[in-house]
Amino acid sequence: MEHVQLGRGDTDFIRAVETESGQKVSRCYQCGNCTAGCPMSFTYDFTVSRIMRLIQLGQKNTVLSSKAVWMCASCESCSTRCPNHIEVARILDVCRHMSRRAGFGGARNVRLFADAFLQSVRWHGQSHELGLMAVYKLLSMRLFDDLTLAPDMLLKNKLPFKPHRIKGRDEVAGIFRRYAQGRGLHGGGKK
Amino acid sequence: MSAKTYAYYSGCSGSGTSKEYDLSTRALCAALGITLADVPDWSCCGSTPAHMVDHALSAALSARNLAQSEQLGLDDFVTPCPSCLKNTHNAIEQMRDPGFRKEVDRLTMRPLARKHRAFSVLQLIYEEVTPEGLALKIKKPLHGLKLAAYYGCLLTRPGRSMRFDDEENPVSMDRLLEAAGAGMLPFPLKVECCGGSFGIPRGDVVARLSGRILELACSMGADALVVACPLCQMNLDLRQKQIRSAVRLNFHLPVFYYTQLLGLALGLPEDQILLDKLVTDPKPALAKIEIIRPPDVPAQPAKEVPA
Amino acid sequence: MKIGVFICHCGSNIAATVDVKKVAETAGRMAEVVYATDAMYACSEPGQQAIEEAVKKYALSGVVVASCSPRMHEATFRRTVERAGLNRYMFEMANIREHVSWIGRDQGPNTVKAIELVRMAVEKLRLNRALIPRKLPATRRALVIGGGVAGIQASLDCAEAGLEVVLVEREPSIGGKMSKLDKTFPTVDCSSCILGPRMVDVAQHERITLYAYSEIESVSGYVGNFEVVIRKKAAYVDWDKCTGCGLCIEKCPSKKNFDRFNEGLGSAAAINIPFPQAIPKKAVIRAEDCRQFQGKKCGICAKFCPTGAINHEQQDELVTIQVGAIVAATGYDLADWTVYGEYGAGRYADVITSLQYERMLSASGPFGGHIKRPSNGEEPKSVVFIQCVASRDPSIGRPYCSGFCCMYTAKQAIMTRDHIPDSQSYVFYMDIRSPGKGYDEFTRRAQEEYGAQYVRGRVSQVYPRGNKLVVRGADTLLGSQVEVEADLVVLAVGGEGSREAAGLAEKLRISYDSFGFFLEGHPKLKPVETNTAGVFLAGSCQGLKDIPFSVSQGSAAAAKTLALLSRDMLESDPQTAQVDIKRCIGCGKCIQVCPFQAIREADLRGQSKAEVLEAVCQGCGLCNATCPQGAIQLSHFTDNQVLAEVEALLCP
Amino acid sequence: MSVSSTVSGAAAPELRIVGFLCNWCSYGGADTAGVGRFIQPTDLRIIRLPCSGRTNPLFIAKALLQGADGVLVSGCHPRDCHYAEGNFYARRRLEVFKQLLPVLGVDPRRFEYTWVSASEGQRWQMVVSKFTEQIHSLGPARRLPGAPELEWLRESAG
Repeated sequence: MEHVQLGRGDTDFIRAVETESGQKVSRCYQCGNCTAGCPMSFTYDFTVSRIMRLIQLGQKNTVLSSKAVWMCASCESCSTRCPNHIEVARILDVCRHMSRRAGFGGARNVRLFADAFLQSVRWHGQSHELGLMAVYKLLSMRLFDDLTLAPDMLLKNKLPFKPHRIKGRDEVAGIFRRYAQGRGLHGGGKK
Repeated sequence: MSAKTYAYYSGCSGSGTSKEYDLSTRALCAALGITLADVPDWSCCGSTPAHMVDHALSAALSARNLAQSEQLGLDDFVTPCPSCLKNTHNAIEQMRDPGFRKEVDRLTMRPLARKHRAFSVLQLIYEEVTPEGLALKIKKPLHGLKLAAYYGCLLTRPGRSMRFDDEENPVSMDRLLEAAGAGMLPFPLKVECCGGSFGIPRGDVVARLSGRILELACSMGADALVVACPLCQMNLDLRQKQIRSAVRLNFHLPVFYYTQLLGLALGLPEDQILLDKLVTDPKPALAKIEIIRPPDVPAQPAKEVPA
Repeated sequence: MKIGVFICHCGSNIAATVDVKKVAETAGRMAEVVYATDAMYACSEPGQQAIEEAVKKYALSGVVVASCSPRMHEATFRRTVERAGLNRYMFEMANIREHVSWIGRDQGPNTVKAIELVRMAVEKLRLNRALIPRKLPATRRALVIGGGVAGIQASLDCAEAGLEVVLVEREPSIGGKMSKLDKTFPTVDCSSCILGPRMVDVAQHERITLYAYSEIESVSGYVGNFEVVIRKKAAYVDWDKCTGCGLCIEKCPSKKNFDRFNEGLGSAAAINIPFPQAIPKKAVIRAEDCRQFQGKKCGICAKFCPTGAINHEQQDELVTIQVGAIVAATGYDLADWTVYGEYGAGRYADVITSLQYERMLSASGPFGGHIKRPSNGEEPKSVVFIQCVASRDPSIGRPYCSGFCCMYTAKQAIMTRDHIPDSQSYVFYMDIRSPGKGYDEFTRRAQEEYGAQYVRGRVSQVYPRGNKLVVRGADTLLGSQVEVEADLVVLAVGGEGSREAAGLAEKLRISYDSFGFFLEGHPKLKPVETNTAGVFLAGSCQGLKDIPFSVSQGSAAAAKTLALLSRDMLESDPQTAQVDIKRCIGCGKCIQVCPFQAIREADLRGQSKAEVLEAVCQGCGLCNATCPQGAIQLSHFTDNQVLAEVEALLCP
Repeated sequence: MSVSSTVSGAAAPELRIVGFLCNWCSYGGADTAGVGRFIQPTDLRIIRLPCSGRTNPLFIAKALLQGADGVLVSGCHPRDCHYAEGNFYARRRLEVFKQLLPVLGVDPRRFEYTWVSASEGQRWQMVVSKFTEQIHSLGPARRLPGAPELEWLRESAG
């Protein structure tokens, strides 16, 4: 990591994280409880408590380009055990939103999966698991990863080949459309 | 038992990978006298991907389902799926903020008219039927079965928001299964994450996290794991073969939905609890159920309470 | 009336955001004000001098000072005007610092507010009248509540100085938390070796009366003349006969009871003496554990007692005493650590509290000074200490640092290596707080000489694997998760006010906070006083303290008690209720509401009238607000005086 | 509501708010807030009483009828009264009084009764900020010059 120039942190970033998450990052006193319990920590480049510290110092680019904000599983261990009742998982969520908006790649497969999932919802109103997996596999070029699973699932007759399309799917698509339209104006986050 | 009706939201996996959870939940509720009314033409809550993208979008997808449930004239929204619950619950909580609510209304173009409450089917059974009430209805007790209840990370956490059971050591499933005669192990990883939605994009993550859960349950001598979450079940059961090779251990641990086991204990037929949908063969575990009743249990089935 | 007004700058504390000159100028034009000026520091010697001189020069009959809170300096300025020859109640204060300059940033509104507060003070002062305090005799005896190290120190100091002392302790023995400790930091000397002799001194002192296994039933009266009822709980043993031989304990068949002194490690007999050095060394039967009381046939203790001291019929006894001052030294209790489900506290036998560990280390403890895993009795080789359990944790409502845990944990890590040379200790900490003589050096020794591994981070989870405990945590300096297998996990649990503190505070009429700590008179200048005259504080009941600090406070509280009771006569506060006999209709409503029974019905030529017992009246004014006739008025806070303030503000 | 937002809203013209505080808890709490430099709106003027139980409803009625836009009474927390039970009487009396305010033509939201201890500086800041905000949202009170009630009160206070 580059040396950090204190006093040159991005205070707008700190404020944006606080506004969008509704949390006060200065309440973090760096006890490390979030890091201690984080099940995904082994996949991170920065531990959760360090992400919190980086936000406190306004290190926008380091945070938004980190793998950690993308690999968080939203399991709420950090929020549950934070002695200061900071909703840490929500802060990571918000950083992920910002990372996406700012065009940082993040963990590519995680992003692709999310995109594929939401596309499925947009098309059908419900997520279609088999179709979703197909789209994701094509996008991620990881065609053979879960090959061992498919026979089991098909054998158990769990995955319908055809998606169930709800009547209100246009309405759902409308939500996505208005979201895409309003994103520039509203920033999409919590006010 | 209250004669109340609850708006029921099965969630997308209920028509796919967790078909058995949905069906056994419906059968169990019917047997316990709980009336569920399906949310008409429901849509996906957006699951983890939606709140990874944007909170208002995520809330809007949930809000549409709440709006649909208003057609039933019901405020209480129940779902078996903790992930759907979390999204709906968060949507309701965050929409207390007028600015946030306005943005959600802009997306859905359907402002909500009622004050909604979202909770899990597990909470409904635990608090409305209660373990004591359930015990009276047990026909085939699960004596002899040693189980580890695994709640997953979302169902009770954080406690200040979910307001159900204990956030670190939940006991609701344990108490219900105990009432059904099963022996419950003091499983310490009840709320540890299984890897959640990372199953598809990062199988290695799930192998590691779910592996730890399976490994500990095995080493404690559990005959099976019991879960209340479709995603957990998929990771622990469907991916068990992958996990076995990843952590180089040879365990075969069936992973039941609690609704299936309670259904079994209530004497529900196989076509309502669909044990054959489980990937890891549950027969060796089920064989441990002692057919001979212990002397302290009456030979006659408990008196039926009219549903 | 000729009024002088003095507006204080308080350096820049007030002057920075209040136009002090303008306030003084405006005050000069207020009714009956003949002199108004500003002063750099009104409370300083020249400041007070100036007030005295002005009183004489302008023949002032009343003074208003606008400065800090009256809770800070009202007494100071009352003495000033008294020196200048005025009655001390011909004085009013306007609080333009705490209530104005420190909470508002804009000079404009601040100045307006200051002027209005001064006008209110002037208008009230115009209705003030001279009040004369009465002299009251004081009882030269002190009550000390709580026989921990702070209470012991306070008792001994008072008794040494010649005062009679009554010491009340709720447990069967004095000694408090310190008597449970094995060693003390940073000297590692034996706790009972230094406390024991002090306990004996208490027992032997001719001027100390000890009521052990007793509680405060009620407190009435006021400074110099408190009447206290003490409940001596039934021990079911006649302590005059009991010699403390211990034969009953040996013979008692009910042995598997919760051992309170040993924090639940090991077990206790239903009849018990908590520890060998107990003062008094007398047996107590716990009815809930005793077979006889559970309706079973027993009475074995009575059969074997060589002096016939056992008395299953004994009842609680109430004793009434008169004292002039009270020292509360009720100490602390451990906070509830079982709320930490992630540590498995209360579920896993080998996860224990620091206080349990002290009992384990103690040679007179249940394990004879051997460290053993409660689950299987084996000697632990890997011991993990978790600091800040129920301290610095706003999420469970305990945001404060308990202050002593860092130090006792270092001590326990040292003692662990001392007892088991091939053991390894791990200490999970957030920050090491070790201000104090030799304290920081001590924590360094734990690491450098005793090899304790300090890990900067918190523990997220403890769970059993095989017969070991897995401790998962973070090392934030490393920036990674860490895991260690432990045989024993010791939680450095923080403290909170004693569980009975709130009830006692209500009896003593002192304030307490949400953590159960008593509120001192002033956080800096009155650390052992309370807002109730004649009631003082010592030790951890005011806020957590280590031993040297508790002892110092015990001595400080004793000094305050001695200073108070060194006078034969005390002055009563003349701000009491007065009855206007002509207006009183004898309805008796004031008698009903008075919390102090300070009003009684008196017969005046065949008519019933209220009469105030001035010595008993505490000046709350409840009667004044209740009286339908306005016949009973609280001096210095009469209806007219308060309404004058309202009117000064709204209809200037 | 965030405290800073109300503080910055102090640009609005000041309204007249009278506070009756007990000496032992709330007045101390207001002092603690000052010592902690917890910035508050400046509208409030505090009158110190020995106990919240000393608050004669007459004081409040008179203040409101003489043009106060709000009245705040604050005492010790329940069970934590310097005079054992003064705050208990205050609460009973003032709750009844609040019910009567509409009769006097006063919006009951203009009067509040709270508890703040001497150590709760931050709580005091919150109480003052919230109450001031509430009064500002109600706006200046209707003045009642020569109201018969006022005359009656003036006489009975005599």
